[in-house]
Amino acid sequence: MVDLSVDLGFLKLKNPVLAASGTFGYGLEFKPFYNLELLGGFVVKGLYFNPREGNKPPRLVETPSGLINSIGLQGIGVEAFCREILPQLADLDTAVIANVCGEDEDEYARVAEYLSRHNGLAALELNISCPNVREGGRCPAQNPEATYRTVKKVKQVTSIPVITKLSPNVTDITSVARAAEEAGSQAISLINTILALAVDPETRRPKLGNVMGGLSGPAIKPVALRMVFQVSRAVKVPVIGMGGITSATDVVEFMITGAAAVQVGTANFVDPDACLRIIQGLEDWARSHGVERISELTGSLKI
Amino acid sequence: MVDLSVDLGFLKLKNPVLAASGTFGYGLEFKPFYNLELLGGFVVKGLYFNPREGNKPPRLVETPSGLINSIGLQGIGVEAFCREILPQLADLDTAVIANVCGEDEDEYARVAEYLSRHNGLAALELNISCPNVREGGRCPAQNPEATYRTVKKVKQVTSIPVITKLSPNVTDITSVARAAEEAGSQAISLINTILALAVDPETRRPKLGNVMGGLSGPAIKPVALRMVFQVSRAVKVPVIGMGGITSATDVVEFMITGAAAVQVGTANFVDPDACLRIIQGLEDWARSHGVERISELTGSLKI
Amino acid sequence: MSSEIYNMVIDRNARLVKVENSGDYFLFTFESPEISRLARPGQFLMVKVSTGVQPLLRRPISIHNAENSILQIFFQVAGEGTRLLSLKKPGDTLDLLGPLGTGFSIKPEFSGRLIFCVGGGRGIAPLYFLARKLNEAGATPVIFYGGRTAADVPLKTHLESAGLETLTSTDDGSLGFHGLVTSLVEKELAARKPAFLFACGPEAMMERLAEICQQKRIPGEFSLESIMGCGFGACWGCVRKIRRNGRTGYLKVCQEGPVFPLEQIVWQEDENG
Amino acid sequence: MSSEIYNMVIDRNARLVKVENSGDYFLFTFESPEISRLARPGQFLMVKVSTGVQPLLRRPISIHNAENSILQIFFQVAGEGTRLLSLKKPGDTLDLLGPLGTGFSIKPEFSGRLIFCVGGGRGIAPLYFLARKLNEAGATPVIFYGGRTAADVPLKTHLESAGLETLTSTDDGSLGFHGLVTSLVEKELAARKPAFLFACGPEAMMERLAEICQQKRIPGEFSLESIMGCGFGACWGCVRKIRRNGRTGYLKVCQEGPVFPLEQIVWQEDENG
Ligand SMILES: Cc1cc2nc3c(=O)[nH]c(=O)nc-3n(C[C@H](O)[C@H](O)[C@H](O)COP(=O)(O)OP(=O)(O)OC[C@H]3O[C@@H](n4cnc5c(N)ncnc54)[C@H](O)[C@@H]3O)c2cc1C
Ligand SMILES: Cc1cc2nc3c(=O)[nH]c(=O)nc-3n(C[C@H](O)[C@H](O)[C@H](O)COP(=O)(O)OP(=O)(O)OC[C@H]3O[C@@H](n4cnc5c(N)ncnc54)[C@H](O)[C@@H]3O)c2cc1C
Ligand SMILES: Cc1cc2nc3c(=O)[nH]c(=O)nc-3n(C[C@H](O)[C@H](O)[C@H](O)COP(=O)(O)O)c2cc1C
Ligand SMILES: Cc1cc2nc3c(=O)[nH]c(=O)nc-3n(C[C@H](O)[C@H](O)[C@H](O)COP(=O)(O)O)c2cc1C
Ligand code: FES
Ligand code: FES
Repeated sequence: MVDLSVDLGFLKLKNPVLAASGTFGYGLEFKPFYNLELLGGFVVKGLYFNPREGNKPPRLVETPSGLINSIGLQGIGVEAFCREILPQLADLDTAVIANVCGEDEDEYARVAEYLSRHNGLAALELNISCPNVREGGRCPAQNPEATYRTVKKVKQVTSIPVITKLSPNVTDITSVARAAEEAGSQAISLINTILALAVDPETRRPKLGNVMGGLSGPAIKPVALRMVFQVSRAVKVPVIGMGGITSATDVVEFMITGAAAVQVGTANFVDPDACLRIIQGLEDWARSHGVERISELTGSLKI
Repeated sequence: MVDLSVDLGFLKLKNPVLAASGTFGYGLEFKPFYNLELLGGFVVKGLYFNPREGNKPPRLVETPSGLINSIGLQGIGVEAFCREILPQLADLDTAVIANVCGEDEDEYARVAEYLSRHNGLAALELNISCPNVREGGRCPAQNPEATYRTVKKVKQVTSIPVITKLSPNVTDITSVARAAEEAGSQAISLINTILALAVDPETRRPKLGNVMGGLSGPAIKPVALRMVFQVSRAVKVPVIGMGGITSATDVVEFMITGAAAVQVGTANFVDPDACLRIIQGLEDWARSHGVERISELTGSLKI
Repeated sequence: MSSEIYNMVIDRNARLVKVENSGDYFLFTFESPEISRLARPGQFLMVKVSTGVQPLLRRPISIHNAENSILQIFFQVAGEGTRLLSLKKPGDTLDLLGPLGTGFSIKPEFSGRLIFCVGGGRGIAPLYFLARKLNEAGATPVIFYGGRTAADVPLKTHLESAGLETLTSTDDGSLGFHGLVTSLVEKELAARKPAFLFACGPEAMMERLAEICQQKRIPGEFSLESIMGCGFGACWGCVRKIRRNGRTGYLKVCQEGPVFPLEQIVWQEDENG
Repeated sequence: MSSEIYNMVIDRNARLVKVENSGDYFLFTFESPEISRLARPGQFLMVKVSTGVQPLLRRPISIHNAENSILQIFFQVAGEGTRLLSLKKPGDTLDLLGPLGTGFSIKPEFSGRLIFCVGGGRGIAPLYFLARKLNEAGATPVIFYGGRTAADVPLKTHLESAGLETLTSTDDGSLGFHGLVTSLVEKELAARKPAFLFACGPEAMMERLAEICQQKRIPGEFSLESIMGCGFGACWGCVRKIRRNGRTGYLKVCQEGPVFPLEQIVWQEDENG
């Protein structure tokens, strides 16, 4: 028997595989495909305080081995989430994580505070790294001070553990990670999407209604691994790695590189049961490689 | 007849297609495949003052639609280049551009100064953006001040036009581009490779001898286009775009987005005559789209 | 979440049993009993076109027919994904996700009534299944099938031999009515008026049809296309602006559509304007 | 730059005329007159395995034989690229770049002498062409062909029926000598000593052979593998540490090799140590 569980300190997961925010709806969308309780957990779609329209379509464009999206966090807002969705998720025996968004530092705190009044959330993931909402793709995670302030404000209003999600669109990801850690973030998750552009040569227009968008999928895996490598050596809190994971060996690579757990994003679109397949694959991999506890992999990279 | 020529101000090119540094050897390697004079031009492999060993192998790893390299600028040094190679290139009726490297700001100036004593170079491209030589992938192009200083020093010792090549591994590429422009750079080229990591799950070792490397190829095209978009709106000097170009329509996309010319890198490895094919394809594209002068494309993106 | 969403299946072993081809167009016949059983006209599949990561996403393709455990799709090669799909051979197994989306409404009151089904180009794909079911429901479907040139209406005889009244048009007059399919519909409307109009095709065709329907007060449902990430409501990538219950907002084409009542559709030109 | 580098060609229309297969191993026969004419033993091709960008790079594959405008390669499926290659069918055209690299040295003084050619697994690939040419040069080649198990020595009869003396070994004893091919070479050396030894195979095999050759003072040339970006000297990606003319440095395997005199090779373990 392989022990797939991982312990993040503030949270014990059945297995290291979480579904990533924005690629797993509110979780319910995946119920037709498998029992959600088989997951390590899942992160729901980004939540602002109020409902949001999202960006103008087209919102998706494929690129070589990748996908650019500019959804722009269309969503129902935190009140409707707590009223309509959370009750359906709260009793699930898996880690349900909310993805907290904000137009400014105060909104992050307001959303976190509102969520904290409800039961059923294992953690809050602060999405300070979405490239799709502000002009020019800017976000708090591009600046250590803004990161520190945002995390600090949220920590003051919630007792739910906080994960801070970082942006790859930075010169030095370690300084942002350290700022989040100092402000009390109990884990770091990364990477969010890479700011990108696609152009239609026929119409001479951007292919996305919102001009720029965020690149995800296998194309970005080497960049994500590099950042997990850098961040896991810079902070003491656990790192949750993501970016282009489509298989169990991808998970093994992220864990070896330094991730305590992982998230699977774009792959959920291609195979609705991708997470399940990956968890099963991980168990097979561990067995065939004589690994008894999957958590042993974390940070085992030999340099 | 389509007019493929483009005018960079300091340099008129037959066509907008240059071969990118480090992917075209010293040019001579491609002579067996076609007449180099058909190119807009080419940039030779990065030159330090002294010969360099380069990094420990393995130096290459393929990733989805991409390639990570950590060549580490193995090369013959500027003296041998001027003695043995440049005389074979100097008479070519095409733009021959040297790629100038340095361990520190002074070395850039020394290399540029040495090159300036010789004939045959149409421009110097300052490679302040190689992720493969310093610890942790750092480079001057990650900092506007270091960029300014380096370009300035080089400008003081040479009368050959200077192109500054930027790194994508930054939070805000426009500030670096503006610093280079202010220091007198006559053009900006971008992007160099994205810092990346690949791990072998079996050996638990990095797949590259030098641990991290630079990601190139189609996988990075959307990121390159985004940065060309941002930089071409931030500076007045011409922008030379690159990153994942494999076809004539890729060139069209870069030009529409804001590039005055382009460079083709990794594609040269796959098809030794890639540049030639792309130039021919560009002419066909222009003809079938009623474009009489290819330079009209530059910056024609409709937002 | 609506309950029909639970009626979707991943069939990793849909066996391709027959490939018919005419120019750019392909008619594939699969054995896929579960999806076939669940399918209703207007629903679609998400088809995996590669075994690797390039192209990354599945491709949305309408269900052309579903009958006795077989499932048919009809598609046109439009790019790399459909090109890869077109290379599949009988005996290959494909990975299909479906049936997805809401489908066309076949209402009891259609019985004994005339129904127009208008398809442009590859938009004909879902109309065969629809017309067949309309027939079964006692209605009288008439198919309008337009294309640029004769090569773009390859399903003509296929439709006719199924006993469906099929009026064709080509922009260049090489087959059937000379002109746009919308003009053919207008011409026909002078003679007979349907109780309902279904349509699937290029945006411009459907926008024009919507005008015609509004003028003549013909109710209808149109099947829309949009670029899809998942096909089952998880990505919010496929939205279109829809006017529903007095509110205008972005609704998911994959889940709330692809079929929408024509009066709910906000045409893209208006949206950009 | 050496002059032989000009003797390379991109053949975009190399027609695959025959596919022979045994387990993981494939023997492909192409019609590729120009490359065939230029090819010498030990040289290799860069083979395009996909039409898209995934996998991005060509794959280096040795020339197994070149004769009368035909060109053969022998390869083992090792990953995605060779898997895609293995799916090609007779009649398909492939895009080949070659011949590349320096090749084995067939010296006049080999005439009348005994030459050992040692191949492990897929490393057998270049040795058939080599042995054939050694024969033509009047030498007496003996092929040593080792694999893990009988399934890994599929070319045995192919070699024998070409009249080449072939000694086989398998790690599990399922065919030929029971043990490593290096042990078989040692055993044979007790009986007869060759004038030269050529080798191609796994690193560990070649390193052990190098020791044996040095002990017994047998000169030799070994064909090395390394991950290649371009195959023609443009990327500096394929380097190995080589000791040549008293200097040790990184030389390009694609251009200065893949064949190196055994005394020049710095083995990777030493390099890491
Ligand atoms: C619900 C639905 C049902 C469909 N049913 C059919 C069908 O039955 N038969 C058929 O031939 N086609 C159908 N399509 C269209 C089909 O999905 C696209 O032609 C296909 O996805 C293009 O993929 P590609 O890789 O071949 O081309 P790409 O290279 O991806 O694109 C080629 C061109 O098509 C456009 N395009 C890409 N994806 C879509 C999309 N989802 N919708 C509209 N345009 C797109 C691109 O912008 C580009 O201009 C349907 C689309 C939807 C949304
Ligand atoms: C000069 C030369 C000649 C060769 N001749 C032959 C031949 O005749 N027959 C044959 O079967 N193989 C030959 N090879 C090896 C062949 O090139 C690799 O097996 C192939 O590139 C693997 O590609 P892939 O996509 O199938 O596997 P990948 O998924 O790319 O790799 C599978 C495994 O092989 C390793 N690998 C990848 N590329 C190489 C490489 N270039 N060299 C060594 N290991 C590699 C990877 O690290 C990985 O462990 C030769 C290699 C070289 C350098
Ligand atoms: C369509 C889409 C929507 C996303 N929405 C969110 C979101 O709401 N909040 C968030 O933190 N990340 C969001 N992301 C980013 C992913 O969670 C993840 O960080 C990224 O896609 C990289 O992982 P992947 O390559 O596995 O997809 C979104 C990604 C995609 C593709
Ligand atoms: C193997 C390799 C070596 C490179 N060496 C250099 C170099 O010496 N100097 C430089 O400025 N850029 C170098 N680059 C970066 C390329 O010039 C180019 O900026 C990058 O690869 C992106 O373009 P591409 O995707 O078309 O390859 C190198 C790239 C590769 C793949
Ligand atoms: S395609 Fe993903 S929500 Fe519709
Ligand atoms: S493979 Fe590119 S230099 Fe050898």
